[in-house]
Amino acid sequence: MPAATREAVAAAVRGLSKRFGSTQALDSVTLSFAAGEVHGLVGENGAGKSTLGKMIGGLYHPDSGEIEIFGSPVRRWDTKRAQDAGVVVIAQELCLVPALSVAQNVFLGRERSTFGVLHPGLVQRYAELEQVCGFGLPADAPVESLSIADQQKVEIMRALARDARIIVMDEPTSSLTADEAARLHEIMRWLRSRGTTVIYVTHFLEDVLENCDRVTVMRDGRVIRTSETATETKSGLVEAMLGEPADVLLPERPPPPSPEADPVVEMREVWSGTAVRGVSLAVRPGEIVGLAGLVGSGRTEIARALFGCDRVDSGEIRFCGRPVGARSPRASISRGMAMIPEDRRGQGLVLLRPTFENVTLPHLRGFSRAGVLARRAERAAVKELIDRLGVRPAQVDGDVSVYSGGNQQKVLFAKWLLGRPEFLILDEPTRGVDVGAKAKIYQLIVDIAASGTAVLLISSELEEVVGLSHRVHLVRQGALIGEVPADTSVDEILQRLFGVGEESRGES
Amino acid sequence: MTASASARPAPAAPPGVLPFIRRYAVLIMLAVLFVVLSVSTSSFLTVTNLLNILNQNAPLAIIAVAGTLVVICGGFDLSTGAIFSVANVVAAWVAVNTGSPVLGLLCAPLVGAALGAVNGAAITRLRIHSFLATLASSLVYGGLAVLITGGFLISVEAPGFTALGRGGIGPVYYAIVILLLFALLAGFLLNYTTFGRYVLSVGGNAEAAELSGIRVDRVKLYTFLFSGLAAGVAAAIGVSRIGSGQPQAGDGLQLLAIAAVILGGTSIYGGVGAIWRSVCGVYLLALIDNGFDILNANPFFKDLTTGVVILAAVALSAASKRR
Amino acid sequence: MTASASARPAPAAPPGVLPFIRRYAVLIMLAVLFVVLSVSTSSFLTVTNLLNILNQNAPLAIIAVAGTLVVICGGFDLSTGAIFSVANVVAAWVAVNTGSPVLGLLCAPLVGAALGAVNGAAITRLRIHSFLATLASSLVYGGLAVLITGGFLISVEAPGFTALGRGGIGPVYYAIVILLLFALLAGFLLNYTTFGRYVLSVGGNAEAAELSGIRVDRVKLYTFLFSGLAAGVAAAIGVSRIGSGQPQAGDGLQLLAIAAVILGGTSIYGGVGAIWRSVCGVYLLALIDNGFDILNANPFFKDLTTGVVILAAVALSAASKRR
Amino acid sequence: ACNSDVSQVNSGASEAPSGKTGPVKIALLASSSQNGFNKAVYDGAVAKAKELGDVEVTIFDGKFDSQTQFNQVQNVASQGTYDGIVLVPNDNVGIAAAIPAAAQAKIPVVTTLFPVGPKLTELTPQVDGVVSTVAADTEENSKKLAEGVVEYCRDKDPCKVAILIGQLQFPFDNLRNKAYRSVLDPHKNIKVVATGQGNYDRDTSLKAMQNILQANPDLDVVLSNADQQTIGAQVALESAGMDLSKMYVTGGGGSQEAVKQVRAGKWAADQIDFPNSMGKAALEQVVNAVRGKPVTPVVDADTLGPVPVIVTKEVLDQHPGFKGEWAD
Ligand SMILES: Nc1ncnc2c1ncn2[C@@H]1O[C@H](COP(=O)(O)OP(=O)(O)OP(=O)(O)O)[C@@H](O)[C@H]1O
Ligand SMILES: Nc1ncnc2c1ncn2[C@@H]1O[C@H](COP(=O)(O)OP(=O)(O)OP(=O)(O)O)[C@@H](O)[C@H]1O
Ligand SMILES: O[C@@H]1[C@@H](O)[C@H](O)OC[C@H]1O
Ligand SMILES: [Mg+2]
Ligand SMILES: [Mg+2]
Repeated sequence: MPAATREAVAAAVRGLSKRFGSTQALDSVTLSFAAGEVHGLVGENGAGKSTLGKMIGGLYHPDSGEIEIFGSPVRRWDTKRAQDAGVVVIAQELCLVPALSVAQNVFLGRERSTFGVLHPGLVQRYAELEQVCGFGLPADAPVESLSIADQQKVEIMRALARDARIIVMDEPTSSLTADEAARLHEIMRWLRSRGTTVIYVTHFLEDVLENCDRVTVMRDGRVIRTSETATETKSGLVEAMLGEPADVLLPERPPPPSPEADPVVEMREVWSGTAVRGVSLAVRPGEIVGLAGLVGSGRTEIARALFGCDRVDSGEIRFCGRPVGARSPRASISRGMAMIPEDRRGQGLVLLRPTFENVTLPHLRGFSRAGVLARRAERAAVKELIDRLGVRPAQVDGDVSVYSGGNQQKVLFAKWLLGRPEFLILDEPTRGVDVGAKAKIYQLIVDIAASGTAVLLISSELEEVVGLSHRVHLVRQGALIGEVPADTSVDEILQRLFGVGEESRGES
Repeated sequence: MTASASARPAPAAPPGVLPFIRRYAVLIMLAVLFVVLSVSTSSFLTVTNLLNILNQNAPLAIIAVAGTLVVICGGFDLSTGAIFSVANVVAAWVAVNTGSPVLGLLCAPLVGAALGAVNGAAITRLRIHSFLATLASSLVYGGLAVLITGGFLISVEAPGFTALGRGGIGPVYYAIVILLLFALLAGFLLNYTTFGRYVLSVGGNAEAAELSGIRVDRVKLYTFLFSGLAAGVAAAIGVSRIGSGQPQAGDGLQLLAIAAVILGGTSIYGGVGAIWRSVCGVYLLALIDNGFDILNANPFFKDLTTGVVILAAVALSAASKRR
Repeated sequence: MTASASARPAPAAPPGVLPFIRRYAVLIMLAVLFVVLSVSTSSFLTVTNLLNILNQNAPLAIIAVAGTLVVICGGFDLSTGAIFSVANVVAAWVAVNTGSPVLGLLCAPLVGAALGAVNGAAITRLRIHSFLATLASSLVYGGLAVLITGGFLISVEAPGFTALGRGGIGPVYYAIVILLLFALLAGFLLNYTTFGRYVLSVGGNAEAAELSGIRVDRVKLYTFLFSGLAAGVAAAIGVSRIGSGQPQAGDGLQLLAIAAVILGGTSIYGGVGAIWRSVCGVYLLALIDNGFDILNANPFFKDLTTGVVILAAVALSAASKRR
Repeated sequence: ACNSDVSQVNSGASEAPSGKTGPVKIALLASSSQNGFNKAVYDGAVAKAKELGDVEVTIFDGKFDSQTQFNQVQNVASQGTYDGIVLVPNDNVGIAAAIPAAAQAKIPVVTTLFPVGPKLTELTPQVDGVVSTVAADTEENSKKLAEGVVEYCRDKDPCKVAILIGQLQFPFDNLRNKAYRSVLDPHKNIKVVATGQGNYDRDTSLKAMQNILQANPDLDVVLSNADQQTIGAQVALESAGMDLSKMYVTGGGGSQEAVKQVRAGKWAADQIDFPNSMGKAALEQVVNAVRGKPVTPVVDADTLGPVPVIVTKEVLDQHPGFKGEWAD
């Protein structure tokens, strides 16, 4: 590790191990992070990246091994001591205080006070920080009123507010759009210029290659290698992560549906609340329709209106040619719709319940007679499905609360594939998912469409939307501002999304 | 009670002694207390005494069994005591005024279920938290019970009225049989039916359940209905045992029932739990009571001991819970 | 990037009548009841009656004020009644045995704070839910109170012992002054200090608080300490008013206090709430009581009315709360 | 001190210029309005009020809570609506602190069932403002009840006694328990094998008795201070196959059910209260105080009814018409 010895070591771990039940999350990890470097940490879902980050940040206690911060070994390590020593973690799962304002969250635990009495001027302090970040979030909005993406920005600002010398960023860009991610990368460079160490956990390998000085690849709780990014390539990293060479290209789209095929689902001039404004769109069997928009543009709200979660104020939704009557998630499901929501843990999974219960939840009527469950049939069906999707661990009664993000996502896919929906809404289906799993999910989406299911795909990764969809609607401020064909360049889409010029209404 | 429920308790069960202790804390405490009492006095380990303990606490256990479903579903039923009161005075009133003990006793579960449904409807329609809703409804129901009796007690002379509470099948009281059936039913509902699965998922994540097409409100309503029904059944046993209905008969039962549920290890946050746990919780508390009476111990120490035992059980179940 | 700045104004009080009603439900109910009582009887709106109402419920209000911090912090203190009992018998005992009424009365808050700290330590060290922990500790404390007195009450003859409870500044009882100070203190703590910020954040999202380097356990412990202190202060007022310490003096206070807190509108889930809400909650319940007494209404209807008023207040605050 | 109190009371009464002449309103502060015993006190008071004419009685619910009752005294004192108070105290000591407010407002207070003030056995009004006590000597009566037990046990050795007491943390129950023991303990043959708390509740007592029987299947005596408790105990005893007529079972309160059981020879004795008569007597005294008429400072509650305070089957046989003054 020449780099680490050459420069001052900010943080080092030696022989770090951590076991959760039967999972060896970390297996004798030895690694060091140089002062003032941006250090990428990559690996499959479940490789142990977050566990490592949390240990450095004092959230988890190691079973064995030691942690050294600026040369001194730590004992009795917790978040408070870690932060006092200048170590801050932006956790992978959003973790903010909902009722407190943006500024209050940002400076939580770092309030200025005299004898415990708060000083005024929080807003002023916030404005200074905002100068650096340029996220443009209002200081006094309660955090619970922000979108997930905006909350992620709050998380980032919170870390910056601590004047940390070591920041662990665990997938900070997972719900940011490309330009926002770029903004964050700028911030990272600025941090590096001030001598701050950034440990950057992400599944976006290009981002690693572009922004990190060094990168460490992890697999199964072990360090595979640490190297200068200049010497790495994307495929080299992928191979190290997966233990085998792999194809990271987008799969072939299924053939487009015939233009005269009747749409499965149609929205006509739908208005809902303040977020959905006169949306009209249609999806045909076997078709993948993408929604591209900036964060907060209303894509999720369009999906929710469609699925019956939110009230529709005016306009019409048609399913299989007929206007739908009662609207509720339940009614939608019984019509053959399904939705994988953007907030996996909050809206998708029942974390306390095992895998198979999560998968069969919407379909229990099919696994019961007179309300009595046919548990064997239920388990068999789930087993088949999780094997097919490659859920790890492949246990029907696995504890989904500790699954890695990618595997949680697969469980959600399994949940809806079990019902063979005619129409599937995917809201950010690959958020936080590793390259290997991502490829599998892409393949899944394509297969689902190929089997005749209509798919509405929402993703902040524009490459994904344009690479998988047959057509893409551009969304701005709750309205569709145009439609672009498959494989339109990301740059062009961005231009149109930001474009100030008048656009012709997207027709469909 | 054994077969009644094998729902997964708390997430995953890694091997080892500590996890075992943590998982079966309430059972371990129960066993320890059982052994201690058995060696302390010869009066404890007798068929009559054990049957008595089971019998005496059967009404409470029935309420706790149903309350388990409410808690697992993320709710709280503070009105079971008041429902017990209403049901027991209605049963007595009907028995006296129709002369039919059977009709009277049958009214109790019906009244219970109806009041439980009212709870459920209020909670889901008005979208208010069940803690406060049932606190309020318990005042309303308690008031009703008093109004029905005019504050007096209604003695039932009708022959046969006491059969349910005092009789049994051989040496086994009906109350025990009913509890057993009730626990089996609830365990079955929880583990082997779609309803149980819905209860678990609504308690675990109501939003995810709703997005999975589950009628969250209806599931919640049914748990409160079931809880009311249980309070009514318990009231039928209670009123028959005593032979008279009185408006304050159920006072305090609700807190004991909830305490037993949580003491058993069912999560106060919903989503996980088991019926057998609550039954163990009830009988853990019952053993302390019984022990004090048969050991002729100074009753001044009873509350203190109960508190210490609860703390021990809970501390055990939380043993070395550390990340 | 400009687009991203759009914050959702959701819970931040959009204009309109409904949100206003929803937000100030408890205040509105209080005002309505106040007006109704004022026009119903001339005995209500007198300085003495109003001062009496304030004075009589000041101990409960003090407990509810501190309990608000506990609830906001995501906890539940079911032991305040028992702490009240211990503190009031200790105060009486010390006053009798040292002959110093001042020393006796000073002991009450100290004992209260100490028992509250024990609660906090048990909850954070053993990692058990405060609901069960304080239920258990309330049994233990209640037992202690009985043991201290041997079941008898301790009459204090020392002159001056009753000054705190019965005296005042001009026509304003000390109890009211203390409540006012206490509420101001708690409100100040909650809104203007780091401690208050931490309480809000621990209750809102304990994990986020922990991630922010806040010592979650310590914050929780302090809220329970504060709650115990409040129960002790309330006990000092209570014991001084009555002139004797008795082991069951605090029975039931804890539930009233929690009911008032939640009735006021502080979230049972923690993270949001306000001190004034709980004070309103206490006095809403107090007005119902007082109304029944001075209107010469049939007390049989009191519980029923209280239940209905609570339901109305809660339903109001949930009015048209739509997803 | 007692004497001076009495004189104060008397002078207070005579000071009132000539007493009130118009309609009189009396507040009856029940220890709980939802309790048969208290209802009987109230009914008695109402009946007496009718008899006197121009008197109205209002019942207050003390919820078995001392603080509540304390507040009620204060409220009544400050409102000026009521002319007098009849009290069934929950907490005979604490409530004393509220009485001065009534005295100040010139509202006379009559206490029933228990005296008010620090001394549990002192019936002469101890507190300024209390004009009359309508009660019996609890300690004396408890001893009398226990003496029946001694009598019954005379030829039995050992004679096993279970005491069923309300709640030991209530001062009067503690007093009763101590009184029982003071009578029983000197007798070597009498063994108090269990002390259960019945909490004035049938179900609680039923449980307690079942448990006690477990350890002591050969019980000879159940000494209970309350009828509600004895009724519960009886269920346990009978379902254990015990013959109550061979045992010595007592109750306390003089409820209709108790009288029936004693007549039937199931219970050996009951300590009788006359709540209805107490209500009448208390109302009479309080109205006298309001009207400026002479007041009797101590009305011995034991003398209010047709039967002596401790009744047995023989005693009741001499009073065939007596039914008991309250139903639980
Ligand atoms: N609290 C926990 N309890 C039990 N198992 C856990 C816990 N946290 C993590 N694990 C397990 O430890 C392993 C490593 O998890 P970790 O979260 O560190 O992975 P990761 O590399 O961050 O994955 P991802 O890319 O999906 O975020 C996984 O198998 C996970 O299931
Ligand atoms: N609960 C709400 N109350 C008020 N406005 C809301 C609410 N939810 C969303 N909005 C508004 O709707 C708009 C769209 O938000 P939405 O989260 O759907 O965007 P999105 O395109 O899906 O972005 P994201 O990547 O955050 O999911 C936002 O401008 C937001 O202000
Ligand atoms: O009912 C009770 C009676 O039995 C007891 O003797 O005294 C108090 C009453 O409330
Ligand atoms: Mg991770
Ligand atoms: Mg979205």
